[in-house]
Amino acid sequence: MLVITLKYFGMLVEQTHTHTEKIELAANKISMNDLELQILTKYPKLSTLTYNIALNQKIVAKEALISNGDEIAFLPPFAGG
Amino acid sequence: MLVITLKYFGMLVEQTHTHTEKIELAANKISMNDLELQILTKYPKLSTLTYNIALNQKIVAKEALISNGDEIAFLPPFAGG
Amino acid sequence: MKKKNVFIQGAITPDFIANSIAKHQSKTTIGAHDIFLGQVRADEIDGKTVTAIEYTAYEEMANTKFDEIRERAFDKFELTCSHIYHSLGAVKAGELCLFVFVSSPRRKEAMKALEYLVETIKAETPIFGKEIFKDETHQWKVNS
Amino acid sequence: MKKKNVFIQGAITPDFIANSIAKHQSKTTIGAHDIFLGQVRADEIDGKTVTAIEYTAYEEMANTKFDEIRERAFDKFELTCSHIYHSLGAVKAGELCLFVFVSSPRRKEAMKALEYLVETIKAETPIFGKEIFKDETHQWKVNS
Repeated sequence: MLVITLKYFGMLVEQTHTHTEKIELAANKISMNDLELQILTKYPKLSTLTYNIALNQKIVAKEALISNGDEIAFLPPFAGG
Repeated sequence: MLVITLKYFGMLVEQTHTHTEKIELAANKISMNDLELQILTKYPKLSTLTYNIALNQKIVAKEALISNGDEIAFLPPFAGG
Repeated sequence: MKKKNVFIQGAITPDFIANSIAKHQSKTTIGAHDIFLGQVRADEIDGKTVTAIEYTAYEEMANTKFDEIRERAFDKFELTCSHIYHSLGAVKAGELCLFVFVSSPRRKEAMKALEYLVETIKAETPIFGKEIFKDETHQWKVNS
Repeated sequence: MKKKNVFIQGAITPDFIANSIAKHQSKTTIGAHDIFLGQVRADEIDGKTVTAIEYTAYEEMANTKFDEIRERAFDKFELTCSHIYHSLGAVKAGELCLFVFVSSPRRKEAMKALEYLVETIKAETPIFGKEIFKDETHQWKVNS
């Protein structure tokens, strides 16, 4: 079982209605890609938005594997400055 | 006869010992080049220094002619900023 | 380089900037400072005027990223100092939301470094901006 | 554009800079300010340390030239404002002698304009600097 933290920012929060949540996954390994599919099932309207996903504060490839305790963040386009 | 004002700046003043002087020239016309020769006769050590000459606040060609009342400035290398 | 907190609650004030400048007057190898300030524009979009931008950020990631960007700038350019500050929360039109400050013995290094920093901050740091209109509707800002 | 006096007696203070910035907060079409500050370096030359630079200028010509340079910058770049201030008289090491301030709706225009202004000021304005050493000897500064 994996316990991970999910974070959502900016316009994405208008679909998830939460900034952060902890979820449990009944698996020992899961790729970023598979996680994303699960999240899109939960929040279907996210698929209409543009975002990148960071694993433990780094943008990684979709094949990257998630470990217990990881933090995954959904990041809409940047607008700093 | 021409009455003109001469100005000297920066390191040039260490040779001329004056910032400004009015001089009279016994001529109706004189080129910048001829004026420069006269000034170098007066202050021979100026010839060892680098400078540009401005006529009425503009850097002009040495052939430019000087009129009565003009202001001629001897400008060493710029060091603003 | 120690890890810094880049974020400031609300607008960055001219006094804050003056203080930063004053602190560098004891560093007498510096010949050139170059400063970039981002100011919130009262843009008109479809007849509605922006009155403020409300900034949020993935703060931990952004602070790590800012450190990394500053380190890259020190590697690339001859810099004496480099500082970055960004607002969080609401910043009204006309107020300042970004302050990037580089100092170098030579002006060309400072200018190249400032451009590098500003462009990289805009492209790589997870900061989000909600443009608030006069009628209290909003749209999400996207850097171009 | 009205003719301005660019010259300030002595060093330019951080407070003066803060004031200039604050004055631009009512101009809500501005999105980016870019500021260059020249600071006097305590250079060591042949074992002697510069303690100050004493600036003089052909003031009338310099002010005309500064106006002309600003006008050229407005022609070349999309600028909202542009200001230039330069010291006259003694400016100690660590103090500021040049303040160039440009504002634009867009950052790239501001950055290009600032570089143009600073390079042109250095090359074209009749300002002269006497570097004063600790032992009260001096040498004349030449821009490179």
